Amino acid sequence: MAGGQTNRLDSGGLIDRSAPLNFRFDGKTFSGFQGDTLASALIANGVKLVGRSFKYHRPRGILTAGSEEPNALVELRTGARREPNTKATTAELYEGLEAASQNRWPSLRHDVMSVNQLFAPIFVAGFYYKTFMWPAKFWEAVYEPAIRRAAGLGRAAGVADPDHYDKAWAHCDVLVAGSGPAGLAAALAAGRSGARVILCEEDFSPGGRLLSDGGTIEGLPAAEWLSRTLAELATLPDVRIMTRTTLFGVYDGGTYGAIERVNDHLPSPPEHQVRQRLWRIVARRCVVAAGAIERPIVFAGNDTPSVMMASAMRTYVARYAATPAKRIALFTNNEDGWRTVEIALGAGLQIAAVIDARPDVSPAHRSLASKGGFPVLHGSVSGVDGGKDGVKKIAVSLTGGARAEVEADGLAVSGGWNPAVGLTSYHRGRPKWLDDIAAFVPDGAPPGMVAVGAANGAFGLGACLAQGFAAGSAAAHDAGHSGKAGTAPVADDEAFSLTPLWHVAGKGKAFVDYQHDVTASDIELAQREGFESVEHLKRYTTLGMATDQGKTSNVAGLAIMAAVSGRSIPETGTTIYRPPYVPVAIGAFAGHHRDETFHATRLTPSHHWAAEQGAVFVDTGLWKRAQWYPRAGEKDWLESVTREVSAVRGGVGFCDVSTLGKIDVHGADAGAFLDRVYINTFSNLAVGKARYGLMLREDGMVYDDGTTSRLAEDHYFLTTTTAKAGLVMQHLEFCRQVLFPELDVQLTSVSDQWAQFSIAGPKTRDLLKEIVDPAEDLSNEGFPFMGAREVRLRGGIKARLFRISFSGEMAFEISVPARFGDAMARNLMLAGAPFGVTPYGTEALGVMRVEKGHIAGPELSGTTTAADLGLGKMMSTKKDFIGRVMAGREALVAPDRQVVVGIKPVDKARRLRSGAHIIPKGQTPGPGNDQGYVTSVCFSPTSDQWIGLGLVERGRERMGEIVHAHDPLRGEDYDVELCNPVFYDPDGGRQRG
Amino acid sequence: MRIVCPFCGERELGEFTYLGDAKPVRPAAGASEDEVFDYVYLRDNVAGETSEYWYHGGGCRTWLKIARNTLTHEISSVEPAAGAGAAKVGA
Amino acid sequence: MKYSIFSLARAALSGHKNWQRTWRDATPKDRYDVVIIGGGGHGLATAWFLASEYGIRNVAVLEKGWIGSGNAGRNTTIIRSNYGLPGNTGFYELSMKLWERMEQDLNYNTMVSQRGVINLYHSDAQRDAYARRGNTMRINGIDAELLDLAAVKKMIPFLNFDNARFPVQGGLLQRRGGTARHDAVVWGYAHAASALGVDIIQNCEVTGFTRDANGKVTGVETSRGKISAGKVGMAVAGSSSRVAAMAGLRLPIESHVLQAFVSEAIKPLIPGVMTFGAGHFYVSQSDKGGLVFGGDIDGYNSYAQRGNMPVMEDVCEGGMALMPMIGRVRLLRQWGGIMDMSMDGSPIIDKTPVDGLYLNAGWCYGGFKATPGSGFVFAHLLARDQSHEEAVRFRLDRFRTGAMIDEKGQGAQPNLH
Amino acid sequence: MAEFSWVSRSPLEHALAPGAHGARGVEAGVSLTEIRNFDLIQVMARRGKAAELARVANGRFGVATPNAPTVVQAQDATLIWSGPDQFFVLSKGGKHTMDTLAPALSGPASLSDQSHARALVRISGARARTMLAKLSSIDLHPSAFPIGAAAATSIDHTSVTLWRGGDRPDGQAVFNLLVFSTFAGSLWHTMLDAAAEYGVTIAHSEELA
Repeated sequence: MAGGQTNRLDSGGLIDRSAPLNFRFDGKTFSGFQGDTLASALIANGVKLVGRSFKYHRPRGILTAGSEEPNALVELRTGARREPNTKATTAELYEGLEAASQNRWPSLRHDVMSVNQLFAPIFVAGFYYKTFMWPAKFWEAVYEPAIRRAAGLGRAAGVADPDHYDKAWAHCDVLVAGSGPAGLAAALAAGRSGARVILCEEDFSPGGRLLSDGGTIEGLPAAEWLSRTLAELATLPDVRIMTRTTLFGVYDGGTYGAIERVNDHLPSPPEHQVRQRLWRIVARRCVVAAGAIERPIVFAGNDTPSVMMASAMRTYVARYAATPAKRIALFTNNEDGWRTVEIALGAGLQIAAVIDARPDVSPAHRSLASKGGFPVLHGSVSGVDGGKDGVKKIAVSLTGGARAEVEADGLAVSGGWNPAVGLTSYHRGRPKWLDDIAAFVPDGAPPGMVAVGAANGAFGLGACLAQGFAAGSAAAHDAGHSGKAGTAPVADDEAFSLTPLWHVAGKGKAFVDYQHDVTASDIELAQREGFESVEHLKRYTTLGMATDQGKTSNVAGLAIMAAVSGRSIPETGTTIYRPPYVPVAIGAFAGHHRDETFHATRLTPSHHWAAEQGAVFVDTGLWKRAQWYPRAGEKDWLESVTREVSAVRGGVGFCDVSTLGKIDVHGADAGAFLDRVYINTFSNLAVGKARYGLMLREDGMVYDDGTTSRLAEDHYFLTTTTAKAGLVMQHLEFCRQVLFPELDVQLTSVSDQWAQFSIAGPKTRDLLKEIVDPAEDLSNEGFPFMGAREVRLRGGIKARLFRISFSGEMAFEISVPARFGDAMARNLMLAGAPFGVTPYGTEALGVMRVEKGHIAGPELSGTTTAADLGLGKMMSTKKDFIGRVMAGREALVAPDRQVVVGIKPVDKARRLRSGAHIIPKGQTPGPGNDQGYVTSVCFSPTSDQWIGLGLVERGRERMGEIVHAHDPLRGEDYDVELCNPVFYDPDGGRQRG
Repeated sequence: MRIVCPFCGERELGEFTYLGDAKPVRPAAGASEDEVFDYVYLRDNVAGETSEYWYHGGGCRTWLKIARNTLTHEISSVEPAAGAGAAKVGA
Repeated sequence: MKYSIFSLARAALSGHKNWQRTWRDATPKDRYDVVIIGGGGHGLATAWFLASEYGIRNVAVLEKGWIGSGNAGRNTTIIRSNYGLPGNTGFYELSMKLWERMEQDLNYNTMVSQRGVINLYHSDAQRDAYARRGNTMRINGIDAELLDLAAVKKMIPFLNFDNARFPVQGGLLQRRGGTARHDAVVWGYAHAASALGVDIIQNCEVTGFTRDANGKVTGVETSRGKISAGKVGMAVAGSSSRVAAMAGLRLPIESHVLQAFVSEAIKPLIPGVMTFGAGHFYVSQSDKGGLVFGGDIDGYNSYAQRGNMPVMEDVCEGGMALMPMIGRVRLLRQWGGIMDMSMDGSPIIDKTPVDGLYLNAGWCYGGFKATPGSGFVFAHLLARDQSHEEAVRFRLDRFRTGAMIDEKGQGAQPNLH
Repeated sequence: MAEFSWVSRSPLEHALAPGAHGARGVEAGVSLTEIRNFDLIQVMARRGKAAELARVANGRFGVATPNAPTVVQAQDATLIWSGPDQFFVLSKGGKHTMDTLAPALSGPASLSDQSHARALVRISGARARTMLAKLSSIDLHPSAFPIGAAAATSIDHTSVTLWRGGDRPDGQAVFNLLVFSTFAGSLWHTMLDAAAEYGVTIAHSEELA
């Protein structure tokens, strides 16, 4: 016996006794072995009490040996890596593992919240709906916080998860879920046929029940067949076995979700490795060999620690050489439960009694009982005497009415088996009831999926192998592989006889859903109150909503509901099955999309140059844009921005505007095409000219704007706003491909091809003359306002030059191939040095556009019409275009619409803020006089005050009117004047000069 | 969901953008407000087989017309949408 | 039976054997003054207000499955009245006021919990949009506060403030927002309406309308026989187009799937409702301890009531970006509901062109918070034959006239609302 | 007069640090090499002129143009399928630029210069496929994505062109990835994240093959 491991057998099991491991549970040190789970190690150390229940804080032990565990939940690891609600039954033991019980205070053994048990008569299902209503304000203040504190299970870490996750894709012909005999047979057949196979196994060791149940396959002991089969699968190049990987969901088109616990068996992931990986597996076919889950029988005291599922009991003994009890009683209603007796006897454990609910027990088992010297009692367990430290005595109601008592320190229970119908039902399938096994089995499955073996209700070893092999072979064939699969492995089928038994009447709480403390009487109460639908039952009692998703409780619960409501089980039906099959860490779904890598980042061609200049960057969609360029001594952003604006207005500045969407529009019908997507006309635009365009959605609202230039007869260069670049391309492709296929038009995004800079200010031409080849005529005549053409720059490279202005100044935009963008910025600084050139950011750009009354994002809100924006006259009446008809609807041309207007505070010292509402002067603000709002603001160096644009009812008719800017959020209220939105150079002389 | 693009082959849902029902046809120039209203706003919104526009923007940038069942998400055909929404001459 | 701590204590003494059904299991009568199709929150609330507010008690609510089996039982339980456009603002505040008295109205604890709803902003433009919206709320007498970064840090210190791709800059807070227990809302209305004489008829699917010679709707055909009615109201969001089609109507609505998610139960971690402004993620924590969260719709028409992985991943990415402390918390359950996505993102409560048929539809993913308000104004419409003053803009013909209520500015593209 | 220098800067110049990255002490499983300064021309058939384009291009390049998601290797250019009736011409050394191609192809086709709009990364190594499985949703198994296969697809919600070139002399597969320039740095970091556990060798090159 290993040190302290009082309940460890001296030999046997699949643990590695040469690799002892130390671990701590609730602060106490224990030891176990490599190959243990936390649960098996705790059992080996004689620990029976591991948790407290949700509502009544009842002492709980370990019920199962798998991911269906409702009781043995712990907080695993510490600090930032603390994982609440971790199932001890699936947590692999590693050196230094630390775990703590949860939902108890101050300690697991002495939990003061177990006082809740005293109130149990009141805390029945749904009690909270009937009370806590008075006084009205007390819910949030008193009752709810108390309930919230009491509820919940483990504690989340509360700090950022330090581990990494990633996501990956896999593709295969045949995906197999589960590596028990059926799954292995399926993988073998499919692999031999030449198919690409992925076999997912939740456990860290493949084999499923072969790891604990024994048996003979092809004349070999199960363990030997298993290792031979794994060896053969390893030789097949396209068969991949993924252990520690749970298939949790099935999605459309043969896409499956799986979670791989890559490094959860280590204290922390090795450097550069992830904790877990989310797999999206695309499979032509899927064979579900996910097995079945043994179900409890509901009787009083069935939640006492060391009451355990019979299959779990033998798994601990056979696989882990750990003994949950020394003197075991079995309560079964079926043949399979006896397997636990066989294995326990084989391991030298004592059997106290077998309580068999069936009328008959097989002769073989009778003789086993007499050899083992234990009684076989026909009847049911009606109560358990015991507590925190486990079972002491078991009360038995014998068939015929007599009572008996059995002394034992552990009770194995088998109520039969429920096929794992989750995966097959996730497309809202409803499983069907099979009377002979008294269980639900899959009734159809999502396309391409088939269930085999125990997951399909075939519990015999021979049937599992045969079904798995046949399904694997067929799946490979369906996927186009016809290699020789050979013949299916052969094994005998064990007898399976079962007498359904769900609930044994008795005194004391009999649990259906252990974790949520749902009892048989809660189900009866739900029925009494009309919550008879299984979905109502689930919602009213919370049956099946715990972390085990009802894997051990749902069927028993609905069977009891069926009984009390006088319906059959199939009539009562099941709730909808929902993925994931096991709970999956949220971090895994995110993968590396967190922190700074949450989304991609787009950098402009001059980004690194701007960073060298000390630019402050702002996020604009995915872009990082230079917002302003602070200089030493400037006290705030406003000072920097004001300097940049003044420098442009007084001299020259430049700004990287490469983020604009840019689209090459080619083809003989390019002009005609643009006429249909813009409200104004482009077919008559001369080559070498640019024009501002506005496009609508089909519903008549403005979609986007931008400047489009005609570079050749059949070539336009279209720009979009930064925000809509991708969407406009999509829209134009729709128009081109779907609506107007008769036109010869080709579209290409060239957004990333060109680094584009706006150069603005009265000295723009001086600067350009330095950098543009002297042969190019940049005079007002040679390159007039709205001119556009290719030019050559000094040093030989070609650029596109557009005489357009967003700032209202004499301005050009210049495009160079993107890899020259960095050089362009540096060269503009060089060329502009004599003129005091100033790089400016998006803030200064925004100031100048507001001063100029240009619309931008806040005005292009998707609810404004061209007329609202003051651009109604651009709408051609001579042609059809997208949005034309709907733009004419009565509410869109109503005279009282909110339209763009300029706004300036009457008190010139006052700051104007976006989002303030416009109320007629002298009126009390209310829904009836809320006439609009401020959309964009800036401090205008040229006006020497804050100015803005707004959308205001009948605004254009009201210029000069003093109204009220109402901003209760910021406690501000002040007079503003509605004015012409063009604050700067309204005649436009500067930009044309 | 996986969509078999007629040009690219089978691809992941994330490469595609959904637009909507491919049944409405854009009325020809000169159509009445009522006709255009119907085109822009009213939908059969079928529970079952429908024909829809999807854009393979994350791939070959083709607009596709896809027959899909809105109850099961099963796709029965995918074809280029070229011209599918165009007003027919004289319509 | 009146519910209270005293009745509970009394019942406990008798082993809870004397509780009555929460609502009567009615069999359909031949005729009702009003038949409401849809036993969700909206339908049941409508029935209760018809009975309690307008004295119309000869009312039936017909439910195809079990009451609350549609979106009432699938949503993320958030209540708020933080809308920015005329039509929505006043209506949702009416609804909020009804939430605030619901438990006393219904004698049922629906766990209305006003722990606050905060919409986070991550850019100046977003702040400005929230300022506009918050000011609208204040002008309409609704509570709203614009928080700066420091205030957000103080209120929810566990967000990722330090190395976020899109750092939080502040938030728009409505303290009166919060959550309510969705199923309890359904049961509470059923309980109270049933007590006033409303017949709640489950497992009764409407298969058609009966019409008179003038085309007026005179009743419904159902899986449990014909039922005639003075008026028929539809409250079947998610399936509005299908039911309307039986009356020959096409609607400006598409049905889309919206997924929702819940984590394993954990001890209290998150105070109120939070909405990430730089991705699709919103979250609250239920009284039971689960993080209840969601994001965007999947984006394609669907009646399948289940979604796909890209949105699930997108939502979790948003969650991890906002609060990377939830990385090791496990997602427990994923499900989907059918959303009536309207062409402007706002609901429709109006008479239809078919005489005798009334429409309550188009709730997009905002239906739960509207439950009491929707019931109230729909009852008004059914009782008075004219729109309640807070619902006059929810007209069906607004798409034809252009008077849309488009909060997101996305136009006639339902999957973008 | 100022002296202007027009230094061409790769969009990855800042992000790319030649040498080893990630896991050490193992033979690097992934090799990432950026190819710099190439010419890339998008060629799209004009309406109804796909056949004519194919004919003319065949004459120009001496090979049939790709009409399915594949790459075709011409003597001095790689033709990469990019969509129905369109392809890229990838070359080095000014052999196929806008200036030289436009006269030949602009009758049946529209041409658009994308030389600066993309970064090109070559991915190889024993773990290249494993690493790419974290990024790409398409099936890169040799049976599904043989030498010469190409795909217009997305990685991390970013459009990319991915194709398989000839194997390395050691038999390892080689994948080539064209990504939009302004996304390149971001995707580069994503690739490094995905590859780090296998060990990465990072380099850049002026050679196409």
